[in-house]
Amino acid sequence: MFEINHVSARYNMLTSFVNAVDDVNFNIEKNEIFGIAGESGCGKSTLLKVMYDLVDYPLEISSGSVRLYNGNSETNYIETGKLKECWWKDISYISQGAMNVMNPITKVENQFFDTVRRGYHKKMTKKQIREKVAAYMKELELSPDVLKAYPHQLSGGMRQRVLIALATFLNPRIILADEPTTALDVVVQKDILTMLMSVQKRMKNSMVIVSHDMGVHYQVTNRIGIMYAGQMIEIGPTDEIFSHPKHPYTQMLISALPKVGDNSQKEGIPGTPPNLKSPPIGCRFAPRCKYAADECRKIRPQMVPVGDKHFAACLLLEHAKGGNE
Amino acid sequence: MKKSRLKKVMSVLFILCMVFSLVACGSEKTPSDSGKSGETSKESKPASTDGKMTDVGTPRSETLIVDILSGRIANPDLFNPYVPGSVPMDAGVHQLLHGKLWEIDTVKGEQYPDLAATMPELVEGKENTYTFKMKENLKWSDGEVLDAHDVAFTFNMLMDSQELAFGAVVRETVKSCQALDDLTVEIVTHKPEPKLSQKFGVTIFGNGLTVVPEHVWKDENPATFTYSDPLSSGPYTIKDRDKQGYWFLYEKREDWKNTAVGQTVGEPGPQYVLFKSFGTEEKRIMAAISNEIDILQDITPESWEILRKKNPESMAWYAGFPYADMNDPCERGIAFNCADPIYGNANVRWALALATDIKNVSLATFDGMLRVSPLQLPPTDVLMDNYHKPMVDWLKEFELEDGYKPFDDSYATEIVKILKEKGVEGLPETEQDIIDVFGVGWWKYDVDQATKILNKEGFTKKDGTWYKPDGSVWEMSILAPADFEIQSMRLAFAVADSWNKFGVKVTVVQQDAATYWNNEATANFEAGSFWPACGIMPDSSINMEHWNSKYIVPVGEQAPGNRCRWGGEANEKVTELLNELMQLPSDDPRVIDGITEICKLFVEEQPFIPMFGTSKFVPVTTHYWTGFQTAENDFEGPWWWWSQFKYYTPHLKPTGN
Amino acid sequence: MKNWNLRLKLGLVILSFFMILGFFFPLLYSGNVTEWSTYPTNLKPSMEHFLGTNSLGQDIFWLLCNSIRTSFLIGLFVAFFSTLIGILAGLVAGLKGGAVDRIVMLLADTFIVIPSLPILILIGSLTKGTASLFLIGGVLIAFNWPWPARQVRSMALTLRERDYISIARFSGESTIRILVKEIFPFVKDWSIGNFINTILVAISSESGLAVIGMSSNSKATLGTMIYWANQHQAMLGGKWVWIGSPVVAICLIFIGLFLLMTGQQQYSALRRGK
Amino acid sequence: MKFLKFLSSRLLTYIFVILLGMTIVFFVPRFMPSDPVESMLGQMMSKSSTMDAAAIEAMRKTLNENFGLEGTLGEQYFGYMKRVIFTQDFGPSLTMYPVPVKELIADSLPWTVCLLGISTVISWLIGNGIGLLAGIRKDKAYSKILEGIAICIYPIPYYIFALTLIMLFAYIFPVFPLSANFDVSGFTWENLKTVIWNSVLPALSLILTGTGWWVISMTTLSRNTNEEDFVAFARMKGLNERKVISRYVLPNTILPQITMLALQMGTIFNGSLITEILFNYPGLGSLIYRGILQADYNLIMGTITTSIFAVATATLVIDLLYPFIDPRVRYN
Repeated sequence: MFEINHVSARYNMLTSFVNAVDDVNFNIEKNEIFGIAGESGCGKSTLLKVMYDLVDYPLEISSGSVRLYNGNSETNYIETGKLKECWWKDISYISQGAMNVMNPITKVENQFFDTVRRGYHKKMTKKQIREKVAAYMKELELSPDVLKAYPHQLSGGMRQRVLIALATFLNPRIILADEPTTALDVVVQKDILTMLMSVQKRMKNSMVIVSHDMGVHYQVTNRIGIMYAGQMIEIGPTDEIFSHPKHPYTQMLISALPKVGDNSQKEGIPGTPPNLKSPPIGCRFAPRCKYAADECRKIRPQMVPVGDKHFAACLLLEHAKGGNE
Repeated sequence: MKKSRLKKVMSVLFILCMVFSLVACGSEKTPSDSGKSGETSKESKPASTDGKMTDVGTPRSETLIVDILSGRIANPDLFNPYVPGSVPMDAGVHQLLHGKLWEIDTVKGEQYPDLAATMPELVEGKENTYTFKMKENLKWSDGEVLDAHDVAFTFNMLMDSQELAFGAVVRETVKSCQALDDLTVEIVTHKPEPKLSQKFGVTIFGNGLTVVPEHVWKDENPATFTYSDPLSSGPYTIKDRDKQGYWFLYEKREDWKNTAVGQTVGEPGPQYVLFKSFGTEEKRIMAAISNEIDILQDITPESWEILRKKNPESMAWYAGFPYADMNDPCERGIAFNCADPIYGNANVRWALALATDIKNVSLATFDGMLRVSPLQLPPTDVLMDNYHKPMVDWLKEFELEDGYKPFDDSYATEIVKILKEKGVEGLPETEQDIIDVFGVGWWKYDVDQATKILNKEGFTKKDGTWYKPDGSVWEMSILAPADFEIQSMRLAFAVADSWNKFGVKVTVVQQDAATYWNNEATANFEAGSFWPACGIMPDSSINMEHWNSKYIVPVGEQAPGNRCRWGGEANEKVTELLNELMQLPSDDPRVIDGITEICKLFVEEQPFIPMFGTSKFVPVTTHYWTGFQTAENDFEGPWWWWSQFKYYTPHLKPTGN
Repeated sequence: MKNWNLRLKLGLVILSFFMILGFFFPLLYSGNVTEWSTYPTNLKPSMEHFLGTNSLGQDIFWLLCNSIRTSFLIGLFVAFFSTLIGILAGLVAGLKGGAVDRIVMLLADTFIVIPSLPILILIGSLTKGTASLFLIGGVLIAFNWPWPARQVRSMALTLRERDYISIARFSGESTIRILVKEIFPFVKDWSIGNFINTILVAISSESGLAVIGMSSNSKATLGTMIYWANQHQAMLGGKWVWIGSPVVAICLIFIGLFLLMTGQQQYSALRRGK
Repeated sequence: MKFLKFLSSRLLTYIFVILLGMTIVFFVPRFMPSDPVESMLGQMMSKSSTMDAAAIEAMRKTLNENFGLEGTLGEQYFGYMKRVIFTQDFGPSLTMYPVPVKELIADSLPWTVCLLGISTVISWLIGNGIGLLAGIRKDKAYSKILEGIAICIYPIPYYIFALTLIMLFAYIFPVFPLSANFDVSGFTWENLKTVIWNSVLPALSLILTGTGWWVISMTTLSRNTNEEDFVAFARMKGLNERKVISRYVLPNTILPQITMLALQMGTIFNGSLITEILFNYPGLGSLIYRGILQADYNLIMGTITTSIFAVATATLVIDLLYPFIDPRVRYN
């Protein structure tokens, strides 16, 4: 329903290119919450920008495209370049750090007004809109007088909530959330996440959540894609990934998580991600991988099915499969 | 399309505020001119250069346009000549409106009666009593008779009023004044006043005494009366004025025959005379080039160069080099504060005089268009004949203490040589002409002699820098006018330049009028580019009177005179001579000898180093008017800002353009 | 260096050109540039007089170089101190608030409300027309710091409402650290703009004074150069080099500074990956 | 409550500022190495030296009495403060005795306010327009050109710039009058036209040179705002560019500019000295200048105090209004 086919994107630094997203390819189903995980700088936010078609200098798409299908038809879709027109109506975006994303000098409700006017409600009077918005706020258990406040008068969490309300108000088919919970304390995080989930449940639309925090993914998402150095290295149902991580990198991520009743010292991930200006030829994780063999440094691994709806890109896994046959 | 919208918004705003501006300007105007409304409201239109009409609505061909020296006039309705802040005399007021009792003929260097018919004469037998007659059938511009009674009234009014500043001047001299009959005025003074006509008549520029009409003033309080519609005792009367004080329009009196000028010279030429301030020098020049102005006041030689090249119809005093008129009654030079231990020493002053490269100073100041003067009197034609030329032989023989003969009569010929090399044309040829134009000569430029003198006085020179006897570096500041009296200002810089090269650390300190005069008065200076050396008649004792030792006051106090604080033996001699001279009538033969003696004393002491006569570039453009005085047609000097201007007007004839 | 943008490069070229003119060339000339009648007057540009000579017999080129130096110094001196004082005062006032704020703003306001030109002219006649350039500079600083102060203060006022500032404040960071780390980035660009503008204000105020003969006319500054040229009717007389060179110099210096400023902004914007 | 507290303290500052300013203005001129009487006498003597010296002494006395320059500095100071504060009377001008300074100011004020007020507003509008364009459309050619022009005109020394205008439009191509004529005997459409016609050049010179700074500051401001998150987010909401600029960029950038404009509006009460000298414009600037040149204490104090009062009021108004314009600022 939302298709990301073989997208590569890079930052143009005049003299050099940073390949932030490299040949990423996956789908997002209707009515699911898809998580994108990975260390910071692995290109997940960039990928999200590409998905939202928010591509302007110095970012540029070098190949591939993104398609948003209407209903189930195979032919009727909106593609990269056109997505802008259906922003907020079909696809909306909850951005990172809600601090400064609202116009500091106008009341919250005004921020709704231009949004609404954007939507199908051009003819609506201010009064009608105000009522509609107020009603919607109630649904989300937000007090309507938030609307009368100025952004700087709201707490961070409240702003994030308002933002979610803003992004979901027109009931888009897909919502992209970029680190929705960073810079919020744990309690507030929890509320935000529940809010996201409930909204999604009601609207039955799809949602993409980018976060470096595996905990978030564990609580919210149905499926996860793990990114490393601009590449998608493993995709699968959330519990699958958490229970049987296949890719060595994923395994490290998971094992780095605290588990209940286990106080053993956690091994962090040794080494640092490669420089994306000149990434290694072979498997990009090879330099940090304890299983890495010589060929890992030569051949680039492909995505292979490693279980039900579960794929990973690692030569070792490819061989494992070969072995099985 | 977005940007175009933005642009639209901007342009709309722009237009809006343009409209607003019109409205605003309109509404703003009304208060500014409420109250006083002009005598005749005329349709004023943008100044047109087609020459048909002036921007005050008079036919250009009948209007003589004169530059106002004082610039914008603050209070164009205050015509009471006796209160401060009244319309300055040189805005056409004393040129055209106010007759004086006695005027000056600068060519002959004599006074002649203006409103008066005779010079004041001592009444036989009665001491300190003088009488003079008034001209017959003079009239005020309102038709009333102007006679001895108005004069007597004016004098008495001044003496009775405590507020009027000029009243003090009169009380100083006059004990009583009365009209013996309609035409005879009698003045009784405190002490003998052989030079009465010089105190209350014009010698230079004008005179504080303005005869006012008794029938208008008798019921007014002279200290507060504005006299905003002044009556005229001259050939013109005021027709209109600018509320902002930029111009005054005068019109010829129908009854000009009832004025002194009309009776003695004839009918004034121009129907209208417009005195107007054009602003900065650039603008005055532009105006003159485009014939928007007929008579210019002081401009710089550079400006004259431009005007001469760009407007063939413009002319100055001489047709050729040096163009400028050099008969100005005040000469320029460097004055010293004689109360200062260093500059109180005559030998130091002499050393500085000898360290002055006079030729270069002349070139740097006014491109060599200057006439030198070694004497305390300006080198005007009249005074040159009476003093400078006769004294040349004495000057040649004059010796300093050590027998050194400082005089050098080669300046004129030398400067002519230099100017020739610079490609200047039309220079005088014969020795006589050369001296007439450039002066009898000045002091040698002799650095060695200067050094000798200074060493003798305990000064020392180490690697190019002079040190005072106390061992400190010799630093010196010369006061100079800031942007007025350009010649004095430049002279200061040029002299400073010369003395710097000699090794004295000289800085020029430019000051606006107030500060400048105040520092002179309180002797708060070391040297200054002042001009305490004026004279116009062979008997210039009155001009020298201010050197009288009685005026010396301690430094810091306002000195009524002798602002150089020049005292000592020589000054005592000068004072004696002055006291004698003050008691002699001007035509007494002893006067010339006495003043010659004074000049010698000044040469010995140099409290003020005289350098050049003042060169005035006061050009005219002849597109609309002719008959202006020049070196060839010198019925008078070009003193457009003097009260005698009214006597020029009959000579001016329209060109018909 | 290699990924500098055009503005940056151009600005630097222009400025360094004038820096060389102003600070290197004067060393090559031994004589006293302001001395009169050193050379024949009004010479056309030639090999020994690159820009010819003026009516005072000074060599215009050397005079110009020295003038550029002095004016540069005045400009930098004034701009640096007034901007520095202004920013600090403004930030402190805006963030600390209370009494500090009141006192600082009282001073600032007093200086803002007193018209500067008349006072400068007063000083001019007070110091008898030989106002040392240092003094003039001082006065200019006194009159120029309040503007950035007010501006920065109002910025600081809005800034301090932003969460992370208050967070930083509650987390007990020292004001100085907050100033430098959190807030300065926000006022940086504006400050650079102000700095550059103040350089110009200083240079042109000085020449403004000079034009009405209130600066120290015996010193060589771009202002006094214009003053003397004006005194000798250079404009009407078509002595364009004399009057023109200082004017062009002022303009180019400013344009150079301006390009530098905007270029730097673009550069840093690119760095931030915006 | 908070507001009242703020108001009172702010008013206190306001009054204090004015008093402080007035005090400075009272004392500085008195340190001038000259006094009006002397300058007046000096000018008389510079014209003719025939005046008998003793008489001059007498004259000086009379003048000093008339001008009320006796008494210690202290007495003069408190007298002056009392007069100004309670009767708003600056006394008579000394060089234009006995015209009251008040009257002189009243005559010049409308001219100055009219000319400077209008040209300031115009240049503010144009400048910010161009600045905004240059800020948000930094890659477009026209914005670069507009900005470029402003940048090139701005640094030209005003005197030279104005003079060039005069030479161009009043001398080489005599479109406008060389010597402006602002005579207005009665308010008629004719006179109004004359006045406006004569005001074009001065206004033009002021506008052209004034625009530059607005362009520069606005460019910087709008560029920064344009890079703020909330603007980016507004774009992400898919708002069209015009909305983004009119609703997000402009309101946020214009605030500091409004502050500046208000202050500028205050400063126009100094008049504009060089403009007025160059264009024979009858305003406050030349009045102040005259006052200083002739050491006319009352005039200096009158004019400068007026402008101090104006600017102080302007700043007060800003501070009171700012919280209304910018919700982030609270009264405190």
